[in-house]
Amino acid sequence: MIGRRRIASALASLGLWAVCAAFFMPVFWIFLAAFKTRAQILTIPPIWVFHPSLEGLRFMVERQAGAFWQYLLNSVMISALAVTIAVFVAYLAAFSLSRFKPAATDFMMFLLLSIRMVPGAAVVLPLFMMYRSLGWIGSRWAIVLFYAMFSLPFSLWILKGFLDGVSRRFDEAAMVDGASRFHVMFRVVLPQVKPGVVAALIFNMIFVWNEFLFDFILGGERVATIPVALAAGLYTSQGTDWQYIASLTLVYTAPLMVAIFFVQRHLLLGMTFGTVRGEV
Amino acid sequence: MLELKGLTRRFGARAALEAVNLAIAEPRFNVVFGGPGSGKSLLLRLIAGLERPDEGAVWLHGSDVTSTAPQARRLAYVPQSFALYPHLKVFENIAHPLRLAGSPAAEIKQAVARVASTLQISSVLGHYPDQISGGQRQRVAIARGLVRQADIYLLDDPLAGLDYKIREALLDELRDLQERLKALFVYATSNPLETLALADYVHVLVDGRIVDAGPPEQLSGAPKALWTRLNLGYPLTNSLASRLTSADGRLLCENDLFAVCMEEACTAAVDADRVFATFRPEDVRAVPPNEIGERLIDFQAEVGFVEDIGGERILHLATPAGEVLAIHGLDIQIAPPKTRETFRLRPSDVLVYNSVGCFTGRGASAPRRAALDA
Amino acid sequence: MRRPTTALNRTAFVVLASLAALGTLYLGARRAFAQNNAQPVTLTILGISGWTPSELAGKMAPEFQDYAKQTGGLSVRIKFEGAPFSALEQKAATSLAAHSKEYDIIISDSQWLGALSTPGWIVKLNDIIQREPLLKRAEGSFNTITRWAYQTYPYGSDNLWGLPQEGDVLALYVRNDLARDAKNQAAFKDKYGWKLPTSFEEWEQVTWPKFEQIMGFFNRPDQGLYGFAGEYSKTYDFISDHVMSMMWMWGGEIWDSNAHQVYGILNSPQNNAALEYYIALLKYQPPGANTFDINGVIQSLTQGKAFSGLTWAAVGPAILTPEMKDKIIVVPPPGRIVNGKMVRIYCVGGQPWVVNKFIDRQHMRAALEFLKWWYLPETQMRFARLGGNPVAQYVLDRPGFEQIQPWYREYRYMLVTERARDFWHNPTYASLLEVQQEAWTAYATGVVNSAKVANDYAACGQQKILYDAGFARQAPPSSCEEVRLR
Amino acid sequence: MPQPLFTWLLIAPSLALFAVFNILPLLWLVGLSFFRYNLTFGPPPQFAGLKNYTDLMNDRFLWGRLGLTLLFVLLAVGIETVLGALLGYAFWKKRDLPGRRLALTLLFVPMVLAPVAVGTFFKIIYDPMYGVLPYYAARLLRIKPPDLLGSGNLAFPAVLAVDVWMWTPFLIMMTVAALGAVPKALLESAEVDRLTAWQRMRYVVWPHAKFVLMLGVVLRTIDAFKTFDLVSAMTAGGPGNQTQLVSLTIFREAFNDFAIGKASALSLLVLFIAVSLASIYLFVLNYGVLREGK
Repeated sequence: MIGRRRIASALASLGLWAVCAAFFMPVFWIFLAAFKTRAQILTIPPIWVFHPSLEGLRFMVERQAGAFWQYLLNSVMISALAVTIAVFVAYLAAFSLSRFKPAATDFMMFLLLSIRMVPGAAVVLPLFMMYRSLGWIGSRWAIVLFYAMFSLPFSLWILKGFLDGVSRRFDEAAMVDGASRFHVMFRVVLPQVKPGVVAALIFNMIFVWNEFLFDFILGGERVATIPVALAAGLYTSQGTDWQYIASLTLVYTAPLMVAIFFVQRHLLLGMTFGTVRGEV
Repeated sequence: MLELKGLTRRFGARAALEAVNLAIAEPRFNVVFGGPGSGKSLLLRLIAGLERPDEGAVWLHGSDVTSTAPQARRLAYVPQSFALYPHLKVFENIAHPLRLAGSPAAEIKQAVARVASTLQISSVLGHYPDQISGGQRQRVAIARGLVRQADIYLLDDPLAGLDYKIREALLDELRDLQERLKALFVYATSNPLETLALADYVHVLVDGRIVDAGPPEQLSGAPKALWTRLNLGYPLTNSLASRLTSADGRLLCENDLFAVCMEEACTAAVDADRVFATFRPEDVRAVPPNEIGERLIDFQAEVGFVEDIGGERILHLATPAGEVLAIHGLDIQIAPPKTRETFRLRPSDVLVYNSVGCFTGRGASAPRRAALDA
Repeated sequence: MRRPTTALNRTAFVVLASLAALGTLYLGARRAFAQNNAQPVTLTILGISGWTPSELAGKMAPEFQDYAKQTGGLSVRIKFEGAPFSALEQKAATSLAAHSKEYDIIISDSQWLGALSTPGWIVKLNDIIQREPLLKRAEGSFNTITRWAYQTYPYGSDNLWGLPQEGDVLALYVRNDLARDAKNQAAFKDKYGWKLPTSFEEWEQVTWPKFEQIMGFFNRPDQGLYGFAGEYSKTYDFISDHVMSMMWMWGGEIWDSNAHQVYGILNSPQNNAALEYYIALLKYQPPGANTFDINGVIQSLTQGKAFSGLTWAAVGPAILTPEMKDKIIVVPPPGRIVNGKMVRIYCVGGQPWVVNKFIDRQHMRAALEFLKWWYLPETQMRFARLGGNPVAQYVLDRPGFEQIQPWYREYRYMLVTERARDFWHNPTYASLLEVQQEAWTAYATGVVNSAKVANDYAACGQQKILYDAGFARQAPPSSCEEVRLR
Repeated sequence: MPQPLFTWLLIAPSLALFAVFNILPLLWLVGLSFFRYNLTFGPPPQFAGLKNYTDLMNDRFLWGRLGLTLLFVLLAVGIETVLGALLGYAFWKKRDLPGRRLALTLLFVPMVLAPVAVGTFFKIIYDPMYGVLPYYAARLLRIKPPDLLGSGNLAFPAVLAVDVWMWTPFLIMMTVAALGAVPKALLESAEVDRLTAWQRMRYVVWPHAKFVLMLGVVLRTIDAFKTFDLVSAMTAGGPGNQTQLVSLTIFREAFNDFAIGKASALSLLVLFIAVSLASIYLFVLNYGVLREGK
């Protein structure tokens, strides 16, 4: 009996790994292409084993006369700043909504969620008109703040979920002990909603890191991020540059992959919106 | 040092606390005794500043702090739920109030060590709260509340749910601590034994009102409120629905079990047909059938279930007026269950309360049998 | 706060690693931009990324810096930015709509002249060209189609809004190694009774029916070889350029540019036949050809999947790779015999320079200097040698010009008024384009099964657009209500 | 500081961001939608009343596009939810999967890719001549390599498949998270009570899991409704109009045609639909909560 159960368990493991592999396969194929020559990418039957070439990666760095580094720096700076601002601002609001429950809390939560419902192509237009009249086109901060706004609702929802799960008794105990409001917010309560913070950071990071439309329309060369570089570099005079797409995808997906690997527990916990404490 | 003036807090139409007045001038162990939902937690939270009153004021050390933030009230507080910070180790949890006060590290270490050893949690200082047992957590919470030097300590039912032995030990510790600190302890509990064991002074809270106040001896003797009479003590006080009648110019309290003549000073009841004759189980004595006492109340009852509570036994007596509890030492022989026996009460042990729960009077004597029969 | 030392180390590690990463990035970025020390005037050019002639301009532009310093004493720094074809217009138009000074000179597509000039975003160049001898000389050397395609709006008028950056025509790329193969030659002759063409001159005689025989001959799916590769993609104008070329050759028109009338012209019987014919060519093409963009054609040729391919002369460098250089020749695409005469009419490609109207005088001056420099014979020749397609006749007519690049003979041959034509420069062109791209790709992929329906759909849609915008006098007929793609 | 002031002070930065970057543009959008205004030609903006809206109502193609978009959302979210729930359940059940962390990382990668890159790269993965997928499909099924994006019938399912591939991991993640919200003690007692698998799902798992799961579905619905980069890169709405989702239409109106007035009206219409959809979801969620008496 035990033997049979063990076999069943092994089969289940195998099956689940197969599912993961299947989902990862296209990504793997793209990653593989980063180390292939152009001809190898297009070869049919597909090549799985080959001598890896670093040509694509080297070309990626050299191609835009070194602008690659600036794109990368822009991507890192803009997404890190935007997400940090968003989570910070959202935390303040979530704390207030969760703790003091001002009038119209539910309405505000829904209102903020509605940010997410606006089709990108819809707001980019008036936003563009607005930026134009304010002279914000191409401004770093204007882009960062926009992304921060866009990351707000999700952060707020996650954080409020978690904050609702943290008993007010903690706040009160600390307050009587003499803790200031900010001590309560950041030293007593914040550490307890860490999974929510991590989940909000990662999740919004994924969005901002990949966002193309707004940066392309509202930004300029100065604030161009990797996805914009990607879109701009899809075609070369040699045709579609599969190597470039693959290399760029590899290079800028890797950090997110690593992040997901290391904070997976927090991410999963975070996605429960605070309905669970403990293991997922 | 603590004064509450007409403190009222409403939730919707319901008043959770109504016009609470109390004044405590000297450091003492002050227990707020009340049932669940009586508002005692709320009272403490109001004192701590965690809630704002709708009416009335809180005065600390002679100044009105009603709208002062909790941080500024300089109180120590052990909340009902432990509220231990899960991200901090036990040591840091206990040290938290001291850190906030900016105490030097060495002092903190010393203070934490002291309170931890008092509460016997020195061994878990390096653990996180979720790694220790419930009882330990509770003691950590108490330690955190007590570690700080304050004039006023608010303890919200800190021993609830603890097992008997720890509780006994902690009761002593708390008393000692209060004596050592010479601070005012305001201790909320629904447990009569804790109340009696700890209190220098008791406030009894029923439905948001203080119905009784006084030293515990006084309250266990002749409380003003029926609720106090019924609940302060273990096992609970017997209460029989009775009526007051007039006989020979004296008030007589009658029920299905007995009748008793009331004291001279006895006030008339609001509703003479609905009064409560109360007597403590320990005042009910079993008497040998041959020994007939004049001026005492005797009644027949069938002994039902007998509960052993260690050192004493609680007898559940079936009487015409319903179940009556009696408590006997182990040394006293009692008849086996299901037998009828005679029990006896001293009239002065019977306290009578009126329909709204106010003390009406005390029994003075048993009426003559003849009078009764007539 | 007391934390386990391991955690402290981990935190410290993460912080340090992040700092190190940021530092590296910063240094990398700084190094990359170290050469860009500030200069008084920065001339920013927006061009098409991934498009050889545009990128060549970007590559050559810095040479202008020295020139400007030597001649006019002008201290200029050139900055070149690229946006992909499909997004360039959004980028350029939004920037201009914002009255932004971000880009001084923009490489626009020829059809955008109306859309960019009507709101007054770009400089009208008539007076400037008259004032500047160098530009006047260049202007004088352009032939009619060059002027119309790259300079005028309305199409054919005298309002000059742009100056040609590069010229471009459709070209047929042919695997001459296969054509010259003796076995193929003999077999073809056997089968069709005429000689399989192998030279420019022979190809000049090829008509579409003849070409079909050639395509059929080389269409050998079992060998992984197909006869032809054309463009059919919905992106931008890929299918339109080809289909419109066929229509013109079939005797059709795409609209009446004076009356802005489309309905009844675009969906004429000969246009339906032309569309049908072009889509029917898919049977000689590789799988997936019905969504081919330029890249599809390039890949088919460079990967050896197609015997021939019809695409732009500008992508010559991409097709004539080191492996393919000796195998492929560039010849005029097939013609059609009309009234006993060979007729070839194909879409022109290519892009004009346009100048942002919102820049200050200093930048304007630099921009003009730049344009003047661009038309210097030396610059044009250098552009040619690098693989761009110059348009100044004084360069095209130089002896030996046709030998500079393999496709120059064809390029010169096609860039003449009777063989090249451009489509609408109307401001609504993007909408017009979208409708017909939708209609024609629908037909190409079997969403609709009749060329007539596709053309009706495009004509109705375009008529409505022009009518709604106030250009056309006639509303689309009520029969349009019934026309729909599946 | 008085409490109400502090309360609102904390919310203020969020509201400020929201107001500047969302409300303001939206108001602008509302305003523009009443104007006849094209950036590249025609007279300066002219008040046109409800003309743009009546034009939309009369646009017979628009409804087809909206229908297509709704179909896309319905199918994409439906398939993703079912697949995500099943696989998520399996991953939750098998917590001792060797290398679970790595497995889940691999599983979650598709959703972190840039849609632009995915859309472009899938063009080659799907290519009947150079693509891996058609190649192996052909080998396996002994058919001609299918032309997925170039066929009027297959393009929509092919695009849908990429969306499903990208976003099923998201719902797997949400499912794993949602199931994690079910108290273990309850599950154990359900085991002891010998509830059937269905009963356990219905009465033990669902009440706890549904909030997170539904939230996942809401977020995915909202995002699916806005799908743009992916489709734009992969098919540009083609072939014909087979994948012309409404977000592509908005973008085209706004940034190809520069028909600002019309695009604004269309944007608002779409926004209205999205908000209604989300409201229905949230209503259902709330209603569920009320019914369960929580």
